[in-house]
Amino acid sequence: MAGFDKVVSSYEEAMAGLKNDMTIIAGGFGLCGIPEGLIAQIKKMGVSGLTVVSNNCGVDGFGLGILLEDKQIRKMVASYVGENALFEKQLLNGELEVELTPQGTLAEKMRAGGAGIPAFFTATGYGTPVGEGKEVREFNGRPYIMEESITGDFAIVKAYKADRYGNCIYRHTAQNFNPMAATAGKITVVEVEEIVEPGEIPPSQIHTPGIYVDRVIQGTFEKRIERKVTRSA
Amino acid sequence: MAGFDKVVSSYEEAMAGLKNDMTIIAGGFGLCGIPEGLIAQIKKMGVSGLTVVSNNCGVDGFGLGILLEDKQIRKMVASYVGENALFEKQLLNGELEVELTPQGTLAEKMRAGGAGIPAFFTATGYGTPVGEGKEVREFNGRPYIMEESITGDFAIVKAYKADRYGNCIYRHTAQNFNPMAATAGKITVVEVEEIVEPGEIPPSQIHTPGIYVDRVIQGTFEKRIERKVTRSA
Amino acid sequence: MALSREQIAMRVAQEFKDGSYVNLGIGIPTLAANYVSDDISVMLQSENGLLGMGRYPSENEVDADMINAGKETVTASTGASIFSSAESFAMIRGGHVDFTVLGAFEVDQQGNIASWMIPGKLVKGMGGAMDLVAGAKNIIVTMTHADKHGNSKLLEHCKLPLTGVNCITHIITDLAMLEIKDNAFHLRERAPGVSVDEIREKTAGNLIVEGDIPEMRV
Amino acid sequence: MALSREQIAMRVAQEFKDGSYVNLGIGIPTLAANYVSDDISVMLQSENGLLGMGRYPSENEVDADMINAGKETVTASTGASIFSSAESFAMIRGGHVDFTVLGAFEVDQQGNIASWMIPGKLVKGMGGAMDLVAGAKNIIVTMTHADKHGNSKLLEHCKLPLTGVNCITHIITDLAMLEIKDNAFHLRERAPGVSVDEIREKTAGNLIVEGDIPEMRV
Repeated sequence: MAGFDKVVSSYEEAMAGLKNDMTIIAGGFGLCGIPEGLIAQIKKMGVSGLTVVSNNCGVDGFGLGILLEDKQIRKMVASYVGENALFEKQLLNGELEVELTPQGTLAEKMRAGGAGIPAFFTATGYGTPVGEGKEVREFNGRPYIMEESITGDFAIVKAYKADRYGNCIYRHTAQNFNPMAATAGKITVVEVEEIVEPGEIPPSQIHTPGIYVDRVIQGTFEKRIERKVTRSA
Repeated sequence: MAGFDKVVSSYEEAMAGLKNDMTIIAGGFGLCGIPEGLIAQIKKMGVSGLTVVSNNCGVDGFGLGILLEDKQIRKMVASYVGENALFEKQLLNGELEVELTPQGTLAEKMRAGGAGIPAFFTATGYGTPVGEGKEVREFNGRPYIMEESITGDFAIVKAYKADRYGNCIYRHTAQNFNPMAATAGKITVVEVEEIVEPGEIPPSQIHTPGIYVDRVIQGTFEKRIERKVTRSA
Repeated sequence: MALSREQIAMRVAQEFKDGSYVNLGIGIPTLAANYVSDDISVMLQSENGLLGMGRYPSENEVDADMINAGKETVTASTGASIFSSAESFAMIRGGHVDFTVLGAFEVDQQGNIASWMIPGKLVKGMGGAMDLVAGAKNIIVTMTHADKHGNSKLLEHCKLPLTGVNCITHIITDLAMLEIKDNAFHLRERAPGVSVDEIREKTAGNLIVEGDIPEMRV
Repeated sequence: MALSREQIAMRVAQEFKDGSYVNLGIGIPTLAANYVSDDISVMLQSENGLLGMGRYPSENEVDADMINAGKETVTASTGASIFSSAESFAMIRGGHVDFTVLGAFEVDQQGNIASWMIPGKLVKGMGGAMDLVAGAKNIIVTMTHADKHGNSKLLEHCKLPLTGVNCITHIITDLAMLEIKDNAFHLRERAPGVSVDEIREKTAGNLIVEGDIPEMRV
């Protein structure tokens, strides 16, 4: 099954083909479940003019935030970008464009993009700045707005385990946006904690079937915690 | 957690509230993964004028096919109904209405119904009888038709295991339409092979979170096979 | 006397029913989890993909892969489920979450809410708030009745950009519990020792007071 | 001589590449799985929710919960995944399946296909065919070049109700392999011993023959 072996051995190979002005869809919620090594590789490649679609843009100096340092991101599509001073600065300077998108709409836009659904209706954002300029239509007496789907030239995904065929599982809440991102890239690259042999993950437990995945790379992860809160003993 | 205990002890309780002229969304693909006992209970209750939304309508004498015997179904929404002589007869007699819906559109209509998406666009069916009378719109130069979502008064679902909180897993290809059906009922009833305690199914392996489920009943299943094919030894 | 943050949270928690699925926003809403009656159980939904959010972890339970929507480390309770963001918002948008509790800058008598954007200030994003107010069956807003300058936050029409329209039914402030319907705020309960007059004075929108208004039990 | 069903399937299988994800319809398309070259691997998608469909089960492997889209008992191959119908058609509709092979009543030179409904006959349903032809990257139609009365099935315009429009690019019949583009059937290969004239005679739509047309290797 050589044709299905998606494993690549270097980050260069993993992100080969990424060019200036491309659109990247990234999994992750805050710093949880982010493809750390793939992001580092994008920084290393120095590509610019990127449109990045991700719930957040990391923090200063970590996660997608490091792509701001050399101004590689031209436009960010996200639901919340409040963790990042450099982001604010570039936004105010006009060096960075942001398209704020409700979190559920963002998740659905990615899923729809991967699923061949070019647009859908949602009540989310109707009557708010998000709904401005969008088509409104009533269903059963309630107004909804039309939202278009998103696809990317690349999708970068962090999974817990993947087998050589690209079948992935996610661990705990590091799942978040990763499964939808995985479906929405022309080229989908998955960075994992562990590569396993096909058959090790039971078929019905696979979160992302390998058909969506083009490349798999073994990563190493810092897994920085954004807000460590513990209970008093 | 008494408030989350969804287990009921009789089929009467499981289907309580079902009335004439209601809409039922049913999981299953052919005879695979169908809630056999819930269907039998609907037959026993004798309700009529039902709209049934399911990929198929069983076969003569088994599965949803038994609801045809007493003419309980007024309208069937399905992708394929060719396994059933009684169905054909009632259709030709005008006793039964059928709305043929492409299989993927049907799955997406159920999912959308459960997910608060009232309508979506798909290329499936454009230019065919399925697209007649439906709104057409172009996205990126390709025409799509608008399809509206489906919800039901009841959803009847077959799962492999559920815990008392209604968290479900499906076995093999008996998953099929069941997860979407589960989200799309005002009252969702799940018939299972085994009831387990909360926590027994690992959180990330749950296919249907309990929030979608109102009632769980322990069933017994014949699991009839429609086309047994084996390889020659 | 005006309610403390904890007392507002306490009153919020009284709304929940046994078996309620609840999404709690950051701040006062999150505190409500601490005041759920022992007689009932609720299950907390965190929109990053966790149903059945448990307590904060002990030091040795801390796991970077287990966080809540506020990006805090958490645990999963027994019987929890974990899923994708698309599934999480399918639940929310599809009306499967019983209660959403969130803060706001302003609420008006049509049930509109403004909670995410102050023009001229840097906009950080709406996160999941717009989906939550569009989808939940019951939405409870918690906030102070007036801002620090004494300006009412319960208005005839919201002035700030909206988070959602015609969606808020209940408000629990430091002074009162109110229901929104028929284009008006209906006063249901007073904070202990707070007069109807004070509430009336601090409510800019149409306030309807019918009969005796009981004091909250907090 | 016209190809047998098995030979059509053999020629279909030559289209697949190593690493192709393939959905095979009922009938001749299903046979193609038997003729995949040993040098390559393909993974079969069954639209009821199985990627990596394996062989038919032995008697003691038969499991009512493991079937294919034709409702036959099957097995899952190593590395298979199993998922819901919504996920299955997300794959199909989203263009992730490399090849779809299916039968048809008629195909026309615009790439339209009619395969599910003959007016006056009882309609059984389209199943997943409309989604498959709307979604797959490459669609191969297998059919006899003409019906039993000798009427061509390769038309200028389909007469029967359509399954999909502008979607078919390749047709493999008992007589030829043809590509559809620029509003015409382009003859690419002849069945061994079948003349261009015979193909021309049995093709009602616009047939383009450029240069020497090689014989298939089957």
